Amino acid sequence: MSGSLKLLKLINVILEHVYKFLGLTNPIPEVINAFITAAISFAVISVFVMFLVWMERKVSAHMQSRIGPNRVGPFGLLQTLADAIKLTTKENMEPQKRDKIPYFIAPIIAFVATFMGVVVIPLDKGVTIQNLNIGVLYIIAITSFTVIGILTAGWSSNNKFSLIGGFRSAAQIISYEIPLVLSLVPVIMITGTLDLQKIVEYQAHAGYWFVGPQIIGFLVFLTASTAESNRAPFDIPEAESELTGGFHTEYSGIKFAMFFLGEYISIIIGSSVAVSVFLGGWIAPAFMNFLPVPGFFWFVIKVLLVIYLIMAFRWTFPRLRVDQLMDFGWKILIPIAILNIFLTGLWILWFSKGV
Amino acid sequence: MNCEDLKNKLEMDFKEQVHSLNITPQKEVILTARDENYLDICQSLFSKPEYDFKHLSCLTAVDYIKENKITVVCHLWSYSQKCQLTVKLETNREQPRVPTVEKIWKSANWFEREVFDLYGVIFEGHSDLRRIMMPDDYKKFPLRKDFADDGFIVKPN
Amino acid sequence: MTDLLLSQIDINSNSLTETDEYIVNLGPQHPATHGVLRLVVKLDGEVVKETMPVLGYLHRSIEKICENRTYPQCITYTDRVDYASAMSANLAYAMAAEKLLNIEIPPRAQWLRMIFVELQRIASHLLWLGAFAGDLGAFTPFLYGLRERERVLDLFEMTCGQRLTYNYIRIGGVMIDVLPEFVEKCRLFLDYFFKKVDEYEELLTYNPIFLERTKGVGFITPEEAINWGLAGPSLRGSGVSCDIRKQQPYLFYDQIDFKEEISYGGDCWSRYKVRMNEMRQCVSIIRQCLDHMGPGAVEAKLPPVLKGPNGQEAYSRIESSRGEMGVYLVGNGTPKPWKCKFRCASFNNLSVIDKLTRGWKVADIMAVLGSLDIIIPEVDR
Amino acid sequence: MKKIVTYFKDIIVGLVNLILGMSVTIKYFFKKTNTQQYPEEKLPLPDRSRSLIKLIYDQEKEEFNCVACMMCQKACPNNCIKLEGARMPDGKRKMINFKLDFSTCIFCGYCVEACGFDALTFIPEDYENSVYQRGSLLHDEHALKWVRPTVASNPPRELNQSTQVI
Amino acid sequence: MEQFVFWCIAIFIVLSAFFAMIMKNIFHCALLLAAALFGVAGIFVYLGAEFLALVQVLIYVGAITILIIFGIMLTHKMMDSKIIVMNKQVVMSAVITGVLGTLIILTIYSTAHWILPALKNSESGYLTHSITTASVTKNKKVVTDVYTLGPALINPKKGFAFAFELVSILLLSVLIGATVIARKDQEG
Amino acid sequence: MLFKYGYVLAFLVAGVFFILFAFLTNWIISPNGLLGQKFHENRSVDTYECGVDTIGTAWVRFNVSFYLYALLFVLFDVETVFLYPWAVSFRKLGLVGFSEMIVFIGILLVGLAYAWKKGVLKWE
Repeated sequence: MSGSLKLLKLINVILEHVYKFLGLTNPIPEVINAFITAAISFAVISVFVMFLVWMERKVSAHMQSRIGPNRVGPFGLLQTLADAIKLTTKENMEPQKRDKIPYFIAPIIAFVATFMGVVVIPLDKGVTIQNLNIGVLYIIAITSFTVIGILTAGWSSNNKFSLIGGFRSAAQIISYEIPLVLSLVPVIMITGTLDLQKIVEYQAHAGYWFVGPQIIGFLVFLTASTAESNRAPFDIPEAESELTGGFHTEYSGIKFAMFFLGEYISIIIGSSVAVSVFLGGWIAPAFMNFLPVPGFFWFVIKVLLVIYLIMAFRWTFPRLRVDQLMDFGWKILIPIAILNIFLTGLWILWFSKGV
Repeated sequence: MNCEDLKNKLEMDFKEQVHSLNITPQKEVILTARDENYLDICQSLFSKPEYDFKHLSCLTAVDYIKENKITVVCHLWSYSQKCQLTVKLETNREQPRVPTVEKIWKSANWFEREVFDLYGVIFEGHSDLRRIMMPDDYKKFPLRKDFADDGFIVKPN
Repeated sequence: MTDLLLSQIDINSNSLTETDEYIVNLGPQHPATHGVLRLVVKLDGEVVKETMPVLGYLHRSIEKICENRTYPQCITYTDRVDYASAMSANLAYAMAAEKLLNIEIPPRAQWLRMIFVELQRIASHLLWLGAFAGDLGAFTPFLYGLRERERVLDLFEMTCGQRLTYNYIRIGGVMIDVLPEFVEKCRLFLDYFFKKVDEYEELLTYNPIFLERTKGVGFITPEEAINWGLAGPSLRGSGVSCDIRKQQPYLFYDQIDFKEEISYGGDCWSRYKVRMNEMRQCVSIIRQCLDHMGPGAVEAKLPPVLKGPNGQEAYSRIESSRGEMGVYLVGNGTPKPWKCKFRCASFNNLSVIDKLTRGWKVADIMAVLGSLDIIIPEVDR
Repeated sequence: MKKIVTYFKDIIVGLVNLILGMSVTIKYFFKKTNTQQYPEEKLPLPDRSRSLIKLIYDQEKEEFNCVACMMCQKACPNNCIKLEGARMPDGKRKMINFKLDFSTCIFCGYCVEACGFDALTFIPEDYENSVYQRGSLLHDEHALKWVRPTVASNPPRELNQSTQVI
Repeated sequence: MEQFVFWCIAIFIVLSAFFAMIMKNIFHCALLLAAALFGVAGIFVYLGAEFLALVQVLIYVGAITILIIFGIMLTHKMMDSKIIVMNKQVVMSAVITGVLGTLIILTIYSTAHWILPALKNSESGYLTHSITTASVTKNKKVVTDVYTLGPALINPKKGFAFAFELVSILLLSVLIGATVIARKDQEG
Repeated sequence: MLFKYGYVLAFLVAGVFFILFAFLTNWIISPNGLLGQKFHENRSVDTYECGVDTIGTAWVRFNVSFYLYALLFVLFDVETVFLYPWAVSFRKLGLVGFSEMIVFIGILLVGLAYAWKKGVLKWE
């Protein structure tokens, strides 16, 4: 049993005692548990996002031979916190001609949709917030919900830049959802499960990570998930040099912060899935197996590496044009993903006995 | 082609159609066209292969307030013949009207708009003669010599 | 303006699959319009139907100001005409004034002028590279470009004490001779810089995204390009040999060996490639200048007061970083020019934008604008 | 068939070029940065830097070098020097009032070049000229007063004294 | 607890569907429709058909709603406050929906005899469990899980292989139809 | 079963509440909120369009190309929905299942190729 699981068990026991002491009966403790988990996840993710924003700044700075933030806190670590405080205390500017209710709920949709995806990510052996046996599909379905938030934001701002940005975003997200889905199919064919935890366990048993046999799938998935989270070079919805801010042109202060948070959470989810499915999740690399660190540590390290890669994309490549983006999705990624499924199928049939 | 050759050639071709044709001390050939021949001269300078003035380098105007005239000045350049020519057309200051050369050189479009904006010269036949730098509702023509500066221009003493 | 624009939109179309055209202002406060350019763009969905540039947000009437300044004083204003390559603007004006006043310049001053103008061309192209890549969404080349540009500016500052508005090239020569250590520092910079150009090319030139964004975008044929008055690298990108340094050699450009960079694509990528190669040519030109430069005076003997001869005029053109820069001076016997006209490359290069972007996407406006290397004070003056 | 081959070839060539581009940025990620931390690390100004205009004060004679010849005022293209002189009882001309408006000064250096009496100079000392009120950019002779250090340590600037500026 | 969640979802669905019907702003209607569809996904989860629920979210919320919103963007005067929500067909449609609704309710009641006892006997507290067991006892075959769905679909002997392939033909025909429309549009 | 998705529901509800809480905080402490001064400048609530007045509304009929992509997306989404149950039991189904899926995808690919060739995938 892994270390983190032990810790969780311990917390659970303590909580059970507390509930018993208070005399609460099922299902109320479970409901409380769920909400506590959500609160903790929100806090942890917020801190992690702050770290990521700092990391992005540092990574971009060093790639451009700059230093990056270094004033607030050690190595500028608290810079993002300062920004968060700034965004929270900022005046909330809303355009007069907006469509009030959709304008208000758009950041909520965009955030919550990504936030819900956190539920099924396997953090360590046997540790998931709530393991669903169709986890992969769940993440894809839930994150596809983001597009409605962005579209609503773009439409309700009554701003042409926002509108174009929102529509681009919608077209982009729906186009890249298919390669995203298709790139995961080969792995599911091999493992025969949609459960992320089981996929990781399969890799642990098999002794190899799927990034080896499924390198095409990994690249397609990485590209598509970058596009799904509206990151450069697929950041045409907020293409700064054309649309000034895209769908969040008219959002300021805390509402903008929520879009920002949502975007980063979707990066985290995308790279977490990539890590779990292709890079062995919480499995330690073979040559570092002897180290007494929990799998959670390896999981975070891998996620950070993937995020670093995504950041390197952003600070290296120009932005695609909207029609080229569509072409890339439909004419290159989808055929390749389907080809990959086909090849994997043949491969499995060739090596499996009894067929 | 050096400037003497150019001058001789121009003299042969456009003898009757020009006011004056001379070489300045700065070795530039200046051709001052008559009003009615201006467009024809420009057209033939543009299209005849021995001139081949495909490039309208600059089009501007000069306000000679004492002589009560505004001169529209075109600087032409020929990429093939490698020579420069200045074509001038004079017009009066009160009702400055000159034909447009936009049909020949498209680059004249904005040059003429600029001259219209700053000098008030009206180019007849221009496709889009609006102010280009000044606000649309501006009434004056700033580069004219009698422009009252409204106190915006700081003149050194 | 608004009424005019609205009248162009057909509101009463009722067909089912037809879409509305709408008007978007790109600029004056826009991240990608290089200053305060305003483009009024008529769009159908993402497709550009018409691009209408609105100028004048940076109009300072420098030409009028120059009419009220003495000949040498005007040079300080040419710095402001094209702040990204102020040396070239200085040179253009100084050469026009020298032509008008019939002044001979000592050879060392000529070589120095060439060195500084070519250094300025490198600096300007670096700024352009950054802005262009930034317009396409790649921000990193911008900082790389600025990093190298700083070194050029250090050389400038070492020589004339300013980093942006130099007022270095004067009528009759240059302001001051370079410091003795300048030659060595300049050579060091050139060696350092020559390798960096390869790095930029590695980063961008054959990047598939960059190719997609620039190949074929903003195409213009050579004939049209000439007719629209395009100039400089933008015209050479269409395959026209138009470099004034070759066409009408000034300074000592006829004495050194350099290649006029031409690309035949006529699109954004060709214009990009021309400029990248030009940076390499600049390095070679400066090296040759440093070799040729001998000792001597850097300023001609001038009369105490410069008076333009009455009724005479001069039009002089140079190849500035952005293309042809011409200065037209008319003298009237006083120390002040009667007329001073700057023919700037950006003005004409911008006028073609409607033609280049019509039928393309919104994003292509930025690519085309970037590839034309527009600098707003040159347009508005 | 040929089309299919080009299709895959394009993808692979593109991928290679993308990786090539990434290699540049990732290379710089591990290199030393070029940033100078401005308020702490200040860039040294070169000797010829045109950053602050000063009126030279002669400590021995206890007066400014300026004799109010008005050359700088005439040379200034932006009209930012206001100068008043008066004839002293001993027959010498002397500057009694000197105003320099830095808000319109464009640091062209004409005034320094025009000065024939070694009265104006640029000093390569400071470039932090920003203020909170526009009025505080208007300097008079007391604010511009500058005593040249001993000649050995800081020789006079070798700007050529040209006459062409007017 | 389950009852409470069920009623919440049900009220949510009915309300959002109702407002989707009567709102004057078409965009708001589309959003409310998405909400209603999302609620239906909740009902599917409640019934234990998690795969179906996620498919509901993926296709209806993620795809169909986008399609509808894109469709809205092609309509004229979407923001007009004078849009008439009711028109002359209101009586006709009321009659038709009434008849259909009655039919559905009748059908439910006629088939409910195997649900209701199971509900009463349910001890585990999970409605879904009861239904699945009930349906197992009734039909001897249960298709709720994604892991059993694949064989059921594709297995050529027991499954619906032919229907499955037919679906692809259907999708193809839709695709070609869309293509034709698009081409017509481009030509015109 | 339901219990598992209870966590999802909890995350949904909690997420909404967190955001509302953040908005509330912002509303209380921001300059134009509860505690701040009610400063309101007319121009600052105008629609942003690069500093000039907007021309017309943003709610216009938009381009049809988006619609076609959405239509294609629905089709392929349906395909993927069929793909997943097949993929999980791929080993069970074996060659027969594989060939059936090849036919299924093949037919759709034919459609994609057709659409590609006819220029649906080309943005006008």
